[in-house]
Amino acid sequence: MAEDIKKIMFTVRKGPHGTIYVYEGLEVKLIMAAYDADISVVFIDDGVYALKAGQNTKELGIKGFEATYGVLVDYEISKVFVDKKSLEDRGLTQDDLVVIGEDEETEEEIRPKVVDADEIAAMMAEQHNILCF
Amino acid sequence: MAEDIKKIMFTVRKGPHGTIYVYEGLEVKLIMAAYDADISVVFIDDGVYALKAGQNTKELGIKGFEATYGVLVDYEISKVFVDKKSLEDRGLTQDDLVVIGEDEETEEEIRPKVVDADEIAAMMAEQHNILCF
Amino acid sequence: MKIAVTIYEGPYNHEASDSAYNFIVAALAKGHEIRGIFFYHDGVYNVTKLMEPPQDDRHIANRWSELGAKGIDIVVCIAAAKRRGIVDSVLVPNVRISGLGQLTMMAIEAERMVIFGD
Amino acid sequence: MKIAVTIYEGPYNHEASDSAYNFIVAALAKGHEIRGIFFYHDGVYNVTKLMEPPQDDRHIANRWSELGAKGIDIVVCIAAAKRRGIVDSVLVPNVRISGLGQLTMMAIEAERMVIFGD
Amino acid sequence: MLHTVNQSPFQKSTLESCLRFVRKGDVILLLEDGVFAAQAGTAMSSLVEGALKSNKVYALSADLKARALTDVIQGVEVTDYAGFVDLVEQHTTHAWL
Amino acid sequence: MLHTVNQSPFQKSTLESCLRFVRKGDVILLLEDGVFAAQAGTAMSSLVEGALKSNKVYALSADLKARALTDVIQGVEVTDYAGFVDLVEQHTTHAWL
Repeated sequence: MAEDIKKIMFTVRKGPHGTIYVYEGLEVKLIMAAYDADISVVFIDDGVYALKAGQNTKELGIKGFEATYGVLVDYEISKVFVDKKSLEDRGLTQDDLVVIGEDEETEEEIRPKVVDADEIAAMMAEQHNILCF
Repeated sequence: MAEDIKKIMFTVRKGPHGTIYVYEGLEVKLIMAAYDADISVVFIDDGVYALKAGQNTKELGIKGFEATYGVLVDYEISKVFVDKKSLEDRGLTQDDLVVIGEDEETEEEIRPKVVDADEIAAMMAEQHNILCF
Repeated sequence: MKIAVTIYEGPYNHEASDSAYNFIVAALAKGHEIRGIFFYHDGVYNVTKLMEPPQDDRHIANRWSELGAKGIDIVVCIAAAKRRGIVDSVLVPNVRISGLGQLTMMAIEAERMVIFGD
Repeated sequence: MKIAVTIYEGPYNHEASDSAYNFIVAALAKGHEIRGIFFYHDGVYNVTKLMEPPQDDRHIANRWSELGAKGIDIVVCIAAAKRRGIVDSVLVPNVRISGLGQLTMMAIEAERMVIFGD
Repeated sequence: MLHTVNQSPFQKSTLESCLRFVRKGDVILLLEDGVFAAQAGTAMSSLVEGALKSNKVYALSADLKARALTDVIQGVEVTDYAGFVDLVEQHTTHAWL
Repeated sequence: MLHTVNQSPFQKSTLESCLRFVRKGDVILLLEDGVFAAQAGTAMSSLVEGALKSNKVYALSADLKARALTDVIQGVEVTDYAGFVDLVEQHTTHAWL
């Protein structure tokens, strides 16, 4: 990757469906992935619920978007992180989260990577700009 | 007051200025006061900040509305209550709050009345309808 | 039972509008009377005919208009609407702009008032 | 320094719009370049010419339009705008509707991106 | 009284506030992001578990499903919009927005 | 990093979340309802008092005045929009919305 490629991070802190921020924010990530930028996405607080597998919005009568998370890696968004404490506070583990793609070589399923606050803060410090959704 | 006069309560739980809910909610109270209804207003949580005396929105560049609270009694809205714990949590006392009018006979200043959660819950239970702003 | 519904948030951005709609449909199915639907604060954005959601998504303004066609009184607060740019010329049919007195009458006359917001 | 500003909430209802405006005025006064202003989510409601606030209140859409007249690129997200009923015919002058690619370019090209919302 | 709570207990103090004003016989309905409070085994489960000692707590099924919440705290009654309407019929409502 | 916090610490957990991710040298700007966290002698003052041990904390004057908050925690620097711009110039920003 060239030296001048900019690092852009997205932070997702709101839950899905209660508001549209997560859904419209996902659209931004997909668009930005088509540009020359080094993208990472970090899920914090209720944002981790956006990644919970098994969402069904039929009875609610609105569009779901869980399936889109399943192709993040296909969109070349593979730096996807989840805050460890946010997950634990919600009684969730990595296994509860959606698969975001598969490894090209091993064909193994890829799930968001669980990291702690210090690691996230260190990544934040390296960014050119950070967008919250 | 006639038997069939309906009791309507307003609860104010949001802070002023960060959002418009408190300001537009005040407009509803003033309008409703002109109708045949037995109105009470209860300030809970950050809602108590709406009553803090000395607000100055000039530097922010938006309209203030503290002065309107000063004439609530003139609008015949005299049942104005503040949740005790909400006030205490914010380091405030009744003296920090705006004057909402004066007693017709004694000409004494009237401030919102401080009550506890049980008293508010008891009042809530008597209402015909409750509107939150 | 006479039920009034008030909505404080705009369409799509907040779930309030969907919750209210689903609630009203269920109330009508049970034979309740909807005394009125009142849009306040950002809720006034619910009824603009200019909205054009993706084809596979719900059309929130049309849903309200359809409820209005059934005879339910749907009122948009004039003060809140003016400040936000919702005017008569952009309203879907079967919805009207009026004052806060309408909300007052709903609060007094309806046996229940249910508020959806955020 | 090149600064981009993004706004997520509608006018009047949330302070975001006022905070952003005051920030931009201060940044211009200090000689910074505003690379662009991007309206997303309910932020798209900021630029409708149909809004008519009380006479003693600020006119938020006109304020944005005046900044646009100074040459600042003011962009409204097309997807967010369509769903909410903000179309070309209701825009104040000096503002344009475009895609999320514009937000991307701002995030990459501006040295700073400041986001206002709720 | 029917108290409706539509905010996440992890991000907002709404449910905690509501619980200070709940009386005997009152019921609580969790909807929208409020249903996160109905999930068992979280850092916030104790709020609803405490409320259940004295009051009925309901959670809206459409919102639970949308959020893939299947492990609901024992004692919480899952209801649908029709059930929501019945609660409104039985009680005056206060929305904790 | 500049962390902007615009939510009340009494109603939202935003500031608490933010503080978990603040590093040495980072600064925090309280604005809008976030300035309620800057008030001395409240049930939430300890959040900012704790942050001040390792980081600079600013509060926006326009928002303090609008809310009649005059008793600001010692150590919190009151700044105006021009000062906000300077902070942005000095740091990459993350908004805790």
